[in-house]
Amino acid sequence: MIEKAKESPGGGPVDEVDGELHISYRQPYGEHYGRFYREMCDNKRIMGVKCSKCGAVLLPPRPYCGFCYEPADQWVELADEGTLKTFTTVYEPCVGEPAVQPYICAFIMLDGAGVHFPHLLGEVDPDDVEVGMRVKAIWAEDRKGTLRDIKYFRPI
Amino acid sequence: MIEKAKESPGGGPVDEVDGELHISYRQPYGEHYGRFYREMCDNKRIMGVKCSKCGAVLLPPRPYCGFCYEPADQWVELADEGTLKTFTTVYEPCVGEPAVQPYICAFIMLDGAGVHFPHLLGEVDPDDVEVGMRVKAIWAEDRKGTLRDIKYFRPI
Amino acid sequence: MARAAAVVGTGQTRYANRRDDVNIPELAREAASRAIEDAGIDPRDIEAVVIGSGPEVFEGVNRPDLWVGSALGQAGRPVTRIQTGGTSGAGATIAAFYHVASGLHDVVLAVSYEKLSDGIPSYSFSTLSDPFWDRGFSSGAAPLVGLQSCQYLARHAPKVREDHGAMVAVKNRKNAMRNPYAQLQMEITVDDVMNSSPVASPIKALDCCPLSDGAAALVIAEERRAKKMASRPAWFAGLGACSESPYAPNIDMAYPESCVRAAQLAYQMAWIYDPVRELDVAEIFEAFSFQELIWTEALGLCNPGEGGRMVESGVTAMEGEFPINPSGGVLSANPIGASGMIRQIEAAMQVMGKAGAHQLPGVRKSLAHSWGGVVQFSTVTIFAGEL
Amino acid sequence: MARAAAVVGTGQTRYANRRDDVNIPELAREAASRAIEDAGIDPRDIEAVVIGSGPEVFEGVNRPDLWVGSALGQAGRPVTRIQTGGTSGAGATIAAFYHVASGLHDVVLAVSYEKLSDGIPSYSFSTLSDPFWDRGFSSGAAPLVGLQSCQYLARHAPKVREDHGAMVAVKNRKNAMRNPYAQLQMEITVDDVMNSSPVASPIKALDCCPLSDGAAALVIAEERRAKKMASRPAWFAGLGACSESPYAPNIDMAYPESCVRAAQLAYQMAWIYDPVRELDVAEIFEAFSFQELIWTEALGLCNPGEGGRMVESGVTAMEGEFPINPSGGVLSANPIGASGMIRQIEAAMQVMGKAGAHQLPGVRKSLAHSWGGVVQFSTVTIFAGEL
Ligand SMILES: [Zn+2]
Ligand SMILES: [Zn+2]
Repeated sequence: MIEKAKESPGGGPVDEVDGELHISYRQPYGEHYGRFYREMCDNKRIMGVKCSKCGAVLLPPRPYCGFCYEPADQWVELADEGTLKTFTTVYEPCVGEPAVQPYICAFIMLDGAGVHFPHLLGEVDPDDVEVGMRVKAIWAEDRKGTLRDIKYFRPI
Repeated sequence: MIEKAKESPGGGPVDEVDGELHISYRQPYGEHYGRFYREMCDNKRIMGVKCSKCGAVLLPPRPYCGFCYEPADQWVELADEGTLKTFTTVYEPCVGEPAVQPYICAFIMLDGAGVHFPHLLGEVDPDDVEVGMRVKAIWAEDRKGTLRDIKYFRPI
Repeated sequence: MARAAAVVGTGQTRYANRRDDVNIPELAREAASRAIEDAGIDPRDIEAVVIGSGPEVFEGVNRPDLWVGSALGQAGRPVTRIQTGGTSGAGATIAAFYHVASGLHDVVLAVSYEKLSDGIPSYSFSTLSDPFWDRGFSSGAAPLVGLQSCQYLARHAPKVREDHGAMVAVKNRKNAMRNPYAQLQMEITVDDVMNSSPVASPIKALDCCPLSDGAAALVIAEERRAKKMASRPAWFAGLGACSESPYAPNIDMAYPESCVRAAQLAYQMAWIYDPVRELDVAEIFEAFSFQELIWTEALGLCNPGEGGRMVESGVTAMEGEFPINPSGGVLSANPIGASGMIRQIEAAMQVMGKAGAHQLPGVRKSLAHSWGGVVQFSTVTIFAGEL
Repeated sequence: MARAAAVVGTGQTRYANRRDDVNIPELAREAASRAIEDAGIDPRDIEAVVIGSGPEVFEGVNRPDLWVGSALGQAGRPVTRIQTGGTSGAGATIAAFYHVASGLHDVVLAVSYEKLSDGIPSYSFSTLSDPFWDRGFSSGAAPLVGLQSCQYLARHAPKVREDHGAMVAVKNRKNAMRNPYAQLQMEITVDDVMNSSPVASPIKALDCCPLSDGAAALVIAEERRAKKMASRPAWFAGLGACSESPYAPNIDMAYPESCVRAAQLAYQMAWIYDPVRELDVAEIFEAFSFQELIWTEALGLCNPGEGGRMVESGVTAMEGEFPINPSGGVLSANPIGASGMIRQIEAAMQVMGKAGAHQLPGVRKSLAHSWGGVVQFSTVTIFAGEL
């Protein structure tokens, strides 16, 4: 927290203080994220878990089903291709997003999954994208165990 | 937000992710803080406001009484000396606090005020400090319009 | 079953891109004092205070309840704070209603605020929720709702078209011209919207809400006191709140289950069978224009896919059979943590006959809606002019 | 007046300096699942979920309700989040009670957590509340309570002495040895405490609570269901919450008005005239040892200045006439946002006869206390074994 007084521009009653919040965190993955990202990094595999009650295959993998409150403990390998459920072409910069606009955000239903996978589309003109089209993951060469181990999905 | 995957030290299931939060803010003072800090900076004066109902002289100055929900709009100059209400000698570093331990935090009831003033004590050995003693502000030469325009209070 | 309770007074600040003349507690107090004055009570009559606001990272003030409460008559009273993002304001009202309905308190103040200009909202969005999953993808509000809107349009094309969103933006910005608190008051055309700069397809600049500084407040009282305080209180007739898991199978952003269910709960409590006939007006949380169409359908005010027809035919216009967002809605001001309460205030004012230049004639029942999170928190509140 | 409601099941995690085996939702779920199991119900019986946790800056996760809720059966239910610092956990329970007392919900789950090891708590403390006033002075927890403790000792010397604080630390750490969830279980002496390294006078290292990761949960049900679910539910007999303004005239940290008033409200509701006679045990939020003495007085369990005598005479020991903190209290574990709920859980368990190795005989009524903010938020909850 750094504070400094500021001159009031018009000499009026308005003063502002500049503050900063700069904190670092170390957050544990918990039961399943570690395996999920290691499989992506080491084996280019996308793994989900199956709910023991409703049978849905869940992403991100977690030890419980968000719907049933039941354990989800059976690992299932998903295809790295699927169906485009929705997309948006982003023209304005968002912090944490890829730097070069426009880019295409997408929700993809991977074959075998019960929930969508959030990622980017690439190698396609925004005008040619259509909901329902088939897409496939393009893996990065230099993988680090993050969602960016997939560069993007491209139409098949 | 920077994320990087981390090696699991024992090869076990524990993975952690380092994150950072780094955001800047610009917060307006509102009605009274500007004048309060300008008076400290320019005139070495501590100003409070008087509640229109209960008559208490309030710090920090604000346009309402925290107790009565009534306007507090009459400015009152307070003495820069008063009575020590409580203190603590701090031996462990706290972020945002003075860097050199030990230091002495204090609540001081300035003459004429209805609420205490939070600050530091100086020029005194912690063993010699006593609740109820009289203290006086030592002003900084280089004032910037913050509470640090007072270096500390010292026993009279 | 619950003890009867009503809104007896409301207060709002003007909404602006930047309120640099006040700090956060002063902003909140501005709305609170107006609500207390509107209820015609003494501040000492307030028995408890509920504060609602969005993520603390928005303003960089942690435990804002300590600071804000000091401006709201905190001393001697219970104070609590609700934080559920976009539904914070509506959630604060619901929590205040529970205070009264439980029989433990008779008069409760609910206050909500956001001061987005003090921080960097877009950066803040990228620190929400699960740090290991999709923060780096579509974490901003516009891209998220771009995905939602695309899903909706794809499902119902050609019945719903991109210019139906534009019609909402035109309608609500025009309605806002009658609302003295609105931030964006504009006479624009469908072409203006369609030609405005692209943000996150299908969303364009004029499809977006502004970022706002602002606060809202309301006073809730139990039956006997409510009848004394207001000639026509806005009675809580129905309440519904519902969440979905972001990880639930097949979350459907084009017809969100949480909204459908919150509406069902509220209608059930209010004994409403045919909402569009039995209600007279709705205030809906449309942060982006297409959302008004989506929520209209999910709230059961028309069938799925009929949202476009509703706006195109003028049904939802100020003069239409079922006006939606006569205040100008969230498209005209969005102090995020307060916006859900603002919808409730506007819906309550319509029932109380206090909506001023945007008052509709003969409103007996009104609906207020809010959403939060990644489109998976929903609240619905129904007010009635008679018990 | 309010509909009767009771705690019918409780759950806690073990408390630890660092739980790196789970993430935040998994930690919260661990407690929730135990509470649901303890209540002997199906997770689908839960009608609403209330989450309590401290400032978001502690863990760097904004809108944690979205993430945590996904592990708590959020889908299809209303979820809300209470954030009032140290009183968050107790406040979540009170909010859940209101849900049930209002008649709108029959079975509600309240969950609280903190995962302090994910962030830097001391830095977070320096971003609390008013950014223009005293953040740079005494903003840490220990200096603040150092000021409080000094004020208390100065007022009552020589009747209360520094070693009375040490006696609290010895007592509670010893009690903790019977509590399987406690983080610090130690057999120490008064000399150990007095000789431990100075932190913020008069507070020394062994006068301080640890920083903890942990979660707590409880299930609240209305009368008919409560009687089916539990052979001896812990009925809510009294509730009180009160705040003071940090800017109120003459705030008195040595006898805080907010605590005095919260207790009065709770006793009034529970028809308690002589608390130390009518209650059998208290769980008090003593983040630092001297606070147990201060709160004991403010809660009316003894006269001002008699706190030292209470601990020295053994009255508040496990075997004493009025045991305080048989669980080991906050001195044995402090996951901040959960600690207030943990006090309620421990007080409820004593009434239910489920406190295990630290169960006291024949508990009919118990009290749970929490504080938050800059010592100006207080809650008091009273449980009874009979309606
Ligand atoms: Zn399932
Ligand atoms: Zn006053």
